Amino acid sequence: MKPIRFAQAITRALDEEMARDEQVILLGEDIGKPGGSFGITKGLLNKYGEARVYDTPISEEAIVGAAVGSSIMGARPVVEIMFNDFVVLAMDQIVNQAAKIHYMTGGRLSAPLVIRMLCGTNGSTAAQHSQSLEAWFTHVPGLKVVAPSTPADAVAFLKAAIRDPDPVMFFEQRALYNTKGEVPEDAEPARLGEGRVVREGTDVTIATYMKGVHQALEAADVLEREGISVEVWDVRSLVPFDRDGLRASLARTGRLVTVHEAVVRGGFGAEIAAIAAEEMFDLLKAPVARVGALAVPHAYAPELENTMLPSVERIADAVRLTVGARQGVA
Amino acid sequence: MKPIRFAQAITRALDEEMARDEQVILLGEDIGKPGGSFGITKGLLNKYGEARVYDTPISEEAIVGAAVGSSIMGARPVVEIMFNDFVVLAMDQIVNQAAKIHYMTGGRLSAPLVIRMLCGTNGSTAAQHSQSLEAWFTHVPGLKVVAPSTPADAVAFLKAAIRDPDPVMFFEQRALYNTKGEVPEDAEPARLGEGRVVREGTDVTIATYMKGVHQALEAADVLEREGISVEVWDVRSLVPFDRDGLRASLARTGRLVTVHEAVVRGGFGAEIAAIAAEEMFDLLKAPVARVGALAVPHAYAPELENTMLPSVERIADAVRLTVGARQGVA
Amino acid sequence: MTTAVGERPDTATLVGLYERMLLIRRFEERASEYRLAGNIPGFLHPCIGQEASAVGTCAALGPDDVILSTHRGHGHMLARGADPARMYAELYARTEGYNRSKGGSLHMIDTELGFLGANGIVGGGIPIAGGAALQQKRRGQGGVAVSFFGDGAVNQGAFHEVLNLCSLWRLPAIFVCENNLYGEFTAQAEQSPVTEVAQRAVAYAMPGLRCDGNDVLAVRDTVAQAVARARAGQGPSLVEATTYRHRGHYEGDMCTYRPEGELEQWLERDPVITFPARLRSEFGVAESELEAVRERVERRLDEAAEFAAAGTHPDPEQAVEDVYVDSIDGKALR
Amino acid sequence: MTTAVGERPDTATLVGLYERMLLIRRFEERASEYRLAGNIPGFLHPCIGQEASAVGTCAALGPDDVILSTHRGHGHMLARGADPARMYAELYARTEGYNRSKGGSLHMIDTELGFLGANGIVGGGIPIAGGAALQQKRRGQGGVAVSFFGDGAVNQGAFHEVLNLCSLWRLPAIFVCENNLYGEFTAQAEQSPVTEVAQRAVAYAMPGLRCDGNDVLAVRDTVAQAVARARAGQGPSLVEATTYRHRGHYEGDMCTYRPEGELEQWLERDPVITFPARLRSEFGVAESELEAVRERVERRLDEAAEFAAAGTHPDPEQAVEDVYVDSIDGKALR
Ligand SMILES: Cc1ncc(C[n+]2csc(CCOP(=O)(O)OP(=O)(O)O)c2C)c(N)n1
Ligand SMILES: Cc1ncc(C[n+]2csc(CCOP(=O)(O)OP(=O)(O)O)c2C)c(N)n1
Ligand SMILES: [Mg+2]
Ligand SMILES: [Mg+2]
Repeated sequence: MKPIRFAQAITRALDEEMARDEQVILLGEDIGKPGGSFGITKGLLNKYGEARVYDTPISEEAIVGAAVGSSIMGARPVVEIMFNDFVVLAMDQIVNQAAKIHYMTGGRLSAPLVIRMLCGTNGSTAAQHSQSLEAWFTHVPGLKVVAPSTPADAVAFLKAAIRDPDPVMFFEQRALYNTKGEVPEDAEPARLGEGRVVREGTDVTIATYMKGVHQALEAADVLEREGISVEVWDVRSLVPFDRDGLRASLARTGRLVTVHEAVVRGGFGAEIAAIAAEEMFDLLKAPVARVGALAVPHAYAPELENTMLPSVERIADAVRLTVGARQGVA
Repeated sequence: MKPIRFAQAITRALDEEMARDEQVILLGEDIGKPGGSFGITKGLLNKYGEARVYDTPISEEAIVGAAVGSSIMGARPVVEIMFNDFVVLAMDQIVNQAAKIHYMTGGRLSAPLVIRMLCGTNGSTAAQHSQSLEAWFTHVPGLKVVAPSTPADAVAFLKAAIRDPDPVMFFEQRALYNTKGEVPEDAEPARLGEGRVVREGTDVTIATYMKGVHQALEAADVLEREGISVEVWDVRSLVPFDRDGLRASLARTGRLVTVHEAVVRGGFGAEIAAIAAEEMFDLLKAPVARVGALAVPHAYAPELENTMLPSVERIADAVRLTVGARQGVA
Repeated sequence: MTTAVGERPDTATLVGLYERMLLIRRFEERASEYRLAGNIPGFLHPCIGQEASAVGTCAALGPDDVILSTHRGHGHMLARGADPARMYAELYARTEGYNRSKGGSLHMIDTELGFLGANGIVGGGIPIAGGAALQQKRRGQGGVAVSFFGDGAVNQGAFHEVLNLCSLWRLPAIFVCENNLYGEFTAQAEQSPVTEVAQRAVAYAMPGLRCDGNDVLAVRDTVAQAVARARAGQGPSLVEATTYRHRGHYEGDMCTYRPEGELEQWLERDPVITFPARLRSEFGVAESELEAVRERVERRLDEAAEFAAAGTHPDPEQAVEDVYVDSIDGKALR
Repeated sequence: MTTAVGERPDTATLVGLYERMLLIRRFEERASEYRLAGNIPGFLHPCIGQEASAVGTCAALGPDDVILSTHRGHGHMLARGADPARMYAELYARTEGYNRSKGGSLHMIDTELGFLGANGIVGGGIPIAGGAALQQKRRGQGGVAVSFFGDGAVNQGAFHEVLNLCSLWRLPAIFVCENNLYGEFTAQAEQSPVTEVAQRAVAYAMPGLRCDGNDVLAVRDTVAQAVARARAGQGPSLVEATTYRHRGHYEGDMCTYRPEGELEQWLERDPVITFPARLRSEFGVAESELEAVRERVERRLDEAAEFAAAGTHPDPEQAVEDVYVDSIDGKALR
């Protein structure tokens, strides 16, 4: 089994799901012949035809609306929103319509659609092509939110998202597209709501997702040399969230650091920290630490952007502080 | 000084600011002759004329865009978005444009606008007219977020928001419109970023805002009879957030309960809880508790909606649990 | 009761159209009474005066067609054949209601009839209709998707994006603008320089058809043209039905924004008065038959109201149901 | 260099137009080299081939007018008279850049020139232009607001909402659609059934003017008409300038989506070749004068590139500056 790139994993999941269920359709800008801005859908138009792959105008609200309307009538649309920075243009269809239609109709309709979005910076992509907005959607009842960190999870979770009967917001971090990993042929769909211990440790738990997982693993290597044992816990599924997994990890470590590329203020790290402070307080031996982007837009200049982005160093520092803060406990 | 209604306070603040600065203009649906869906702008068109009060088509994105474009050229627009449920249609102008323009331009432009939004349920207003979306905007660097609980604060903070050089998201909870309070004539603007102790206590701090403040005060009365001393801290300004105020209160009480009508998951209560768990952990004697709406859309039926909404009873229970949870500490 | 363009309907059908319109009129009039009596907790946007556009449109549709509606959707739903009893039950917030008491007036649906929902967001149903039309085309059974909206909604970006998309893909969509001259309390002329909504069809290379929205037959024939075109795979049409709401924007609105005499003018063109008159004069329908219709309608609504009043209040536990089809052992509910 | 409609400009002005176009062409060609050389970290959307629409439009504007641009905005900015040195400095991410290295290509501005910004969101600048036009009207000094956008952007809801609003309020806005036949890698005809963008003006009761976007004088005269109308308080216009980008959507795009020979056709209408030819034949400008222009342009860009290369890298501390005008003792920064 030779490793494939994260981006290829997305393509494979789409391909296998389209082959499995002819109600799975794709909608998005330039996703037809061009195969999308990042080549994810290359070849799928040829393979599945124009009744399966819809290359759209630049009309985000209408695109997501097409997904909502077709999904309540039996389609399984997968929308590609080029950058999650553009999803702001489709918020009504996602938040007021897709997320609520099952509830508003007393369970009589549902919108089993998937919104695939690129998120995160690719380096100097500046303020409108670099954001990580996943936290917004965790605040909206009716939506599920997924954020995989490896090619294998990308396949397993995208398949799960497509087969899921509810609307799923699926985040793909740009910086991961070229990372490689092994993916079994015809991989099984994952079960939403399950996190994963990526690396076991005893001193501190880093709860993170997407690129943060890889940065956390790097930090863990550095810290191991300092005698600090880090457990890296991949959230994978933000909604539903794996409380049991977090609890089990904190039971082992007693310390929590959250990491994501999104801005710390109002980010999902706050939710994880709050869950710990609320439901797992007795397990906490030290203050929680949150690592993420500073509350600053993404600058164009690398020097500035690097300052606001979370780094392996900042993660390591946060862990050191947390571990050193034993005495801080009341 | 006879008490005025919260809604009248908003009108007064707009009136006094329009009188003070002719660059203050109003934009919104039906805000002209009709005076807006809730009568807030009644009389202002007559008093200030058509070059100050703009009654718009039903085009939320264009309305906010009109505010962004005029504000970078010197106007001080105040937009009325009827319900914050509709602000989803203007997210690009708010999040990608207004919030970031000062930063993206290296400080050369700025968008000193205010978006006034009604939020919260008014009872059976159902899934698309009842949400409380303030948390989203706290996650966006460049925006300030204000949520007053009294007529006096409504005036002082709206004036501050209008005079503030940055874009401010101003939330007005529907349920507060008919509440009354005294407001000094020509009241001074507040200073953003300052919370307020509304009621002093020693056992637990309830950090809350808008209607939550009033519910917390009711709960405090109930709990006082049980011998529990509750401090009610009104956040007032979500961004900037008054860390010192929270710390000072927790130094007195050692326990924290957050309350808002917004959904708990991903709500601003998570940010407050995270700040406490991160920066004030040593002050915490018990698990943090979060009270808010269940992760459920607003139902039409009162029985169902009341089940998902935070209530005085649920707040009191959360406090009891927190206070009783002393032994929970490691 | 689909009818081809121009085809002359039989009297039974015509009387049926009258009955539907009257049912809507009386449903709305009673609803406002029931609301004043405290039986309806949420707000109501009555379509009184606009019955002909609703009934005329639905008269041109077939069983496979679907409809997306607006905040003023009771008429559309009843015109499609919905059960007033389950509608009142929903307005009364009882579990027998169409949405099991979770939606109310703004979100009512009848999936069996392909009535895919009212909407609380102005313009919010239009993109969904576009998607419904897409799926209709994929099904290939000739079904169309109808999107109702008002004159105010046409200034929303969604209107533009969706009409462009549907025309581009030749989707079987019918965009029916009920132009009642006002959006809330503001006249259409204060919201757009183009008050003839049908003109905007040019911008999407689709037919723009106008008709008297108070003439149920004119509406039916006009929409039938659009439907025929859509079924033939020639794409969407924009239909403008000019009409007027006799009542306020919502129950409680005093309509102070209306010019003197405007309402009176329109009352003279009240479809539930002019159409029966026509049935008598032009189609020779006997007054007794019309009287029978009126009695049927009242009886039906009496029963409907009783059904609603006797309905069960939801169990508070149901509040956390229906958030997700699969909440994964309740995990997603926190 | 405002000129009234049809007025015949003097040779100096004409040569000036050529110089601006050539400056843009060479600025973009060099930018792509500098990017390949690793001096420009972000992406570039070159406007090579579209110089005439940018220069022609700005030639019709006055000092009080403002401009909102797009992701393909270098040409608009240079046409307005921006300093290529500060532009390169911005692309190089140096503090001497227009945005102090915080914006880059997608967000560049020159407030002194009323160039209020490129934009990374397709259609994102249009609503801002509407607001700028509103403030221009409030100022009452005859200033207009120009909104540039592409053929793909016209399918965004924002386009619709803003054109309706500006026409309704008779705001001094000029909507300039540079129709280059493609949005990214997809032909315009696959994005809209209406490929003649100017036709959409009908939907907003405003003039829709079309011109050859590769003819700088035609563009200038057409935009001048719209500007005159706007200054006269008669409201906005929609101008469509048909043109073509010679390069890919962004640097690196291989343009595999283009039909055989399409580019070659357009190269024959390359404005920086056809216009100087016309200057010689029709306006009797000496080749030596044109040669002098070319030398000036190269010299200017040599200096600009040197300026950028010699610029200072931002101090990491500056990352947290400029988030707020008033961050209230840093409080808002967390
Ligand atoms: C996005 C959005 N903006 C504003 C509103 C408030 N609102 C409800 S109905 C309405 C007027 C709609 O006018 P029109 O489309 O003509 O429909 P009508 O009420 O006349 O049937 C408005 C502004 C809303 N529900 N949604
Ligand atoms: C809202 C939004 N959607 C998609 C994109 C990605 N994108 C950037 S440029 C572009 C094509 C724009 O086409 P057009 O408006 O014709 O301008 P052109 O590139 O041809 O100059 C797209 C889709 C974006 N930047 N913003
Ligand atoms: Mg109307
Ligand atoms: Mg283009």
